Amino acid sequence: MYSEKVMDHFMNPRNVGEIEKADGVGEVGNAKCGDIMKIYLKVDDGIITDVKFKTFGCGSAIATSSMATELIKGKSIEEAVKLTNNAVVEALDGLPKPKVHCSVLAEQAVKAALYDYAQKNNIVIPGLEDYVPAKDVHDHHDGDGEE
Amino acid sequence: MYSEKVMDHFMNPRNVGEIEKADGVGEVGNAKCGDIMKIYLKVDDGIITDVKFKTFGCGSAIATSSMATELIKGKSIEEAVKLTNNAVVEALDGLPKPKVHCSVLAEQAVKAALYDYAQKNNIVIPGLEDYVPAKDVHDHHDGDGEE
Amino acid sequence: MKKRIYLDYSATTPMKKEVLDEMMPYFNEKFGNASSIHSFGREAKEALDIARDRIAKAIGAASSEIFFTGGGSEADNWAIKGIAFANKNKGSHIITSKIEHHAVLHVCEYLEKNGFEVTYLDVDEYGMIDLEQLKEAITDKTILISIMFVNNEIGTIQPIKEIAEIAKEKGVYFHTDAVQALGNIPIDVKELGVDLMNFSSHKIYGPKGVGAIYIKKGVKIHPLIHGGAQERKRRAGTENIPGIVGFGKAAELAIENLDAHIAHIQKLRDKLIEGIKNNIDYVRLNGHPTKRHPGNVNFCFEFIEGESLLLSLDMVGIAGSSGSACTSGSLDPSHVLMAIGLTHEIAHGSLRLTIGDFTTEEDIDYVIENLITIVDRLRQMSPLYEKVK
Amino acid sequence: MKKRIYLDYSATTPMKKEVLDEMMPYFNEKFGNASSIHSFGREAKEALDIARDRIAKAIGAASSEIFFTGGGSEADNWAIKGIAFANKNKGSHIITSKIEHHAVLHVCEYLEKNGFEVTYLDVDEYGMIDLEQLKEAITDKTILISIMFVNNEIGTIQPIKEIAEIAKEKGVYFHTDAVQALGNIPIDVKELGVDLMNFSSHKIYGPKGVGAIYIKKGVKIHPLIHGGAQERKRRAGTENIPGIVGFGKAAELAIENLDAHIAHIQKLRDKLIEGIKNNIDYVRLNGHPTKRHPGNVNFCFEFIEGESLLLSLDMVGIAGSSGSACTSGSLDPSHVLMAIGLTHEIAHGSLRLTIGDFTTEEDIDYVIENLITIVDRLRQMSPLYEKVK
Ligand SMILES: Cc1ncc(COP(=O)(O)O)c(C=O)c1O
Ligand SMILES: Cc1ncc(COP(=O)(O)O)c(C=O)c1O
Repeated sequence: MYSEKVMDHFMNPRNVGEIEKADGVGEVGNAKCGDIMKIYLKVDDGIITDVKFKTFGCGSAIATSSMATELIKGKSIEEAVKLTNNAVVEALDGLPKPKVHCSVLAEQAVKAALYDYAQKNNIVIPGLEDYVPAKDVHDHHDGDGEE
Repeated sequence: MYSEKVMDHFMNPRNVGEIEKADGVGEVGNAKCGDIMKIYLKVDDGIITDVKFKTFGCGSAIATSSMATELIKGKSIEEAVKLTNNAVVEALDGLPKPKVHCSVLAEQAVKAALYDYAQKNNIVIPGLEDYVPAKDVHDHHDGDGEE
Repeated sequence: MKKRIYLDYSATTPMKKEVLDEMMPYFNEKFGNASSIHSFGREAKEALDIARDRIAKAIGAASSEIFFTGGGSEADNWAIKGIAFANKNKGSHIITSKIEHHAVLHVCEYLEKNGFEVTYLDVDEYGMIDLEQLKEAITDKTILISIMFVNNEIGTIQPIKEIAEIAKEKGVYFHTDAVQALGNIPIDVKELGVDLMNFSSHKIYGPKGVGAIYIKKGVKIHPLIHGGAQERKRRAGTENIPGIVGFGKAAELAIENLDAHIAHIQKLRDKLIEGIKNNIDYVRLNGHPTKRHPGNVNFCFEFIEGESLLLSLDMVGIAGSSGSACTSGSLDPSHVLMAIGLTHEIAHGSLRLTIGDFTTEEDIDYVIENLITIVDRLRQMSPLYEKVK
Repeated sequence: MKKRIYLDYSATTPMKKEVLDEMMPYFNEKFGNASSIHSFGREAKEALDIARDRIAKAIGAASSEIFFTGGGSEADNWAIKGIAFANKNKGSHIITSKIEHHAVLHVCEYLEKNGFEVTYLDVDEYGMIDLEQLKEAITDKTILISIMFVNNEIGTIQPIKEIAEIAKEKGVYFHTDAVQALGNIPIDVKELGVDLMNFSSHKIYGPKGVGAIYIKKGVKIHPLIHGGAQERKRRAGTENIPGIVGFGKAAELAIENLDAHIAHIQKLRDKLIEGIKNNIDYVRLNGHPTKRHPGNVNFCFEFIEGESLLLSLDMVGIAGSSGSACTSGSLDPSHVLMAIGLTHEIAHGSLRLTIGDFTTEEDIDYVIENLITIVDRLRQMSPLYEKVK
């Protein structure tokens, strides 16, 4: 069902936890749908020096959170904002079709955290000019999964 | 499916054949329905001294013909006319339900042969007073057989 | 070899050795078609008759009231569509419950699109229907009541005899899906007074792809599968003789061992329930505390999601199931958990562990131990948990 | 041991050893439910996928177009009812032939009682339908044509590709029952252009109780068995994994061995046909002389009845079948023999001997020898025979 990479990031997730006094925090999803992702950023000189996450959700929700944090850690804000859900999926060697929404959630969580950082610091991040914080992501579960 | 007795009378039928210049001949059934029985009688002094049959039909048609001829051989006409299909079924240790009609056919064939004998000799056999020769017997195949 | 503990007996069971042994000759020695009159066919027919007798005996029915199917779902479909179509001149109303198996619910939904009206009875927090609500739901157009015997997710056992009495009084047919009941509680169709009852072989250590239905003599029903004259012209198709033979044997074993089986799994069930309750907080036992499948354990673990729980258990060799949306492949968590009044949040964190004949005390210890660690690990990762700490 | 010669391969086949070997692990080791996400479930799912690919490959379909069922009859019922109910807004007319299997005919009769109109095409003396009659029968209300590929009694092969072309031109769905075709003639669904085609495992040395249907992508069809999300929500019920695995293997073997299989059985078939024709008078070969199942031999023996012929053969260890009324359990002889224009008298004396992979030359010699004696014995007893002598 899941690739080895997904299982590795699920069983040994990187960057789990919280950052006290984080520079940016983003939370997306909701408990009703069964997945919430919360990402904490530490930013120094435009560089993401630390990132942590907490996730309530299925295996791929946890794995995509872990991978997303890995992909932006040490990157500049400009690079981080370009993270796409496809990049997360690829880095995980793919996700089952009904689980692709988890990667969308991870992308949204990163953006939400960056947006929070921008708000707090009164700056505009290129690529987030038109960003509207959305807590729910609802394109998931196409319901045609074989089982 | 069939009892051993039935199989024995099917594989080794008694009294198969014809009697030339028989004293009575009866034929019942029709080819369309898949069974025809023809019985030949030799009668001496009111006693059935010889009996033969020819049958076109299924295993139980052949077995019931054989058994019916055995049951009337050596009997008086009065006894023979009392042969019932149940007696044939019993003597064969039973028949599957959809095959019971074969025993009815055998009883009819005996009666038809006795009737023919009576007609030829211008006598009335007790029990056959109201007999009307019928070539077809159509109560068969209840069609609810399990298979 | 890695430890593997199977606790998903309500999903399916391994076949017992005795069952496989009984089936073996029918694959390529006594392989005839039971409709054939030659010796190969007669061997098959004899085996079929024996299996039918065994099923009949297991539930107190006459052999002529037992019909084999290709599984539990087919039998559910047959019961409901067969009664609906055969009796539509009498009425077009069907009553069922909100916690039926999908093989009942989706048939009812299909019938709704085709001119029938269906009432879905509520259940209480334990998953029990309300007999008063049932009585009130019956109209003079009602032709069928279909209420499952034992729920497959939460294990709740319905008052089948009482439902049968109500149905009988009102002259309505009563079908019960007994797929999870057979082999786990005693069944006597005559004493219960039901009209139709169906079973599935692979839930009782028999082969997959075989089921059966009890249709009381005189019940008016259409076939679902038309064709050859098999099963007394009610269910066409060359009989799956090895499968049927295995099912017959499994049913025989199930009845012979019923008391020991129940005692064994109930003890382990209670041990597991206590172990979870005593060691993990923020949990909730789903289903009825006593009127319950003897091997069913179903808990919600707050703040975590069922699939991640299942995956984590799988990594330590434990096989369970969940009613979370992520495992059901639908938008919502299990309809059963919704029907007993759980919120989506809570229902997503459900775990079903079902115990069977091959489960041991040590298995249960191992599960409790691992569950404690896993639940803690997942909660530590959960943004919901931090809020209650 | 008593000699036993099985010549009823069209009724059912023994399972091949390779098939059973492939199935064995799935009974009680890899016994999981393919819907479960744990390792037991994933093992089952993998096996399911492989089997589906094998069936798809055997007939040139995509795997996503293959759906497993509980047998050939279920698949026939599904195809016809499923298309009928899903397309009734388009029309209510179905075309089939008079020589279909009962799993098609009895469904059509059922639909006739439920608002559909059915045309039953005639066949000629060889059992072939008339393409002109078919064309004329199509109206703007026609939604489905169902014509079998290979007839199970007389072996006649229909012009499937030509029928598919006609159906396509008129925008009508075309279903063909290929239960007797698979493994006996090459099949490529794309080249043939059919919309639905169904199969049965136990006719190709696979296990009983499993079948499959090819449903071309885009075909509008309702499920027959509603419930769980198995088979992409089109056929509910826990998958019969061992059965499906066996069917997949059997299909793979059938395709690998197709040429050798056909050569083998066709040679023996022709030997048997010649042996009967040359040694017994008053006989008639039923079915088409060349467009014929490679293993099918079907004769009428005048003046004798089929059941007594079968029983006599059985006593010397030969297993065959007959279309006589006495063996079909109905009032009339086989509808197929009637449709090719035989009289009742003649049809009662039919014998079908079907040849398979395990049949040998010696078997055929033995059969011819015994048949000569048996036919003679029964004719000597027959009051019909004396008239022609
Ligand atoms: C042509 C044909 N169609 C359908 C079937 C039914 O298949 P099954 O017996 O697997 O239900 C058969 C065999 O019985 C058949 O020969
Ligand atoms: C209560 C209940 N009904 C019906 C079914 C369906 O049975 P099967 O999988 O044999 O089709 C199941 C199991 O899946 C079940 O638990």
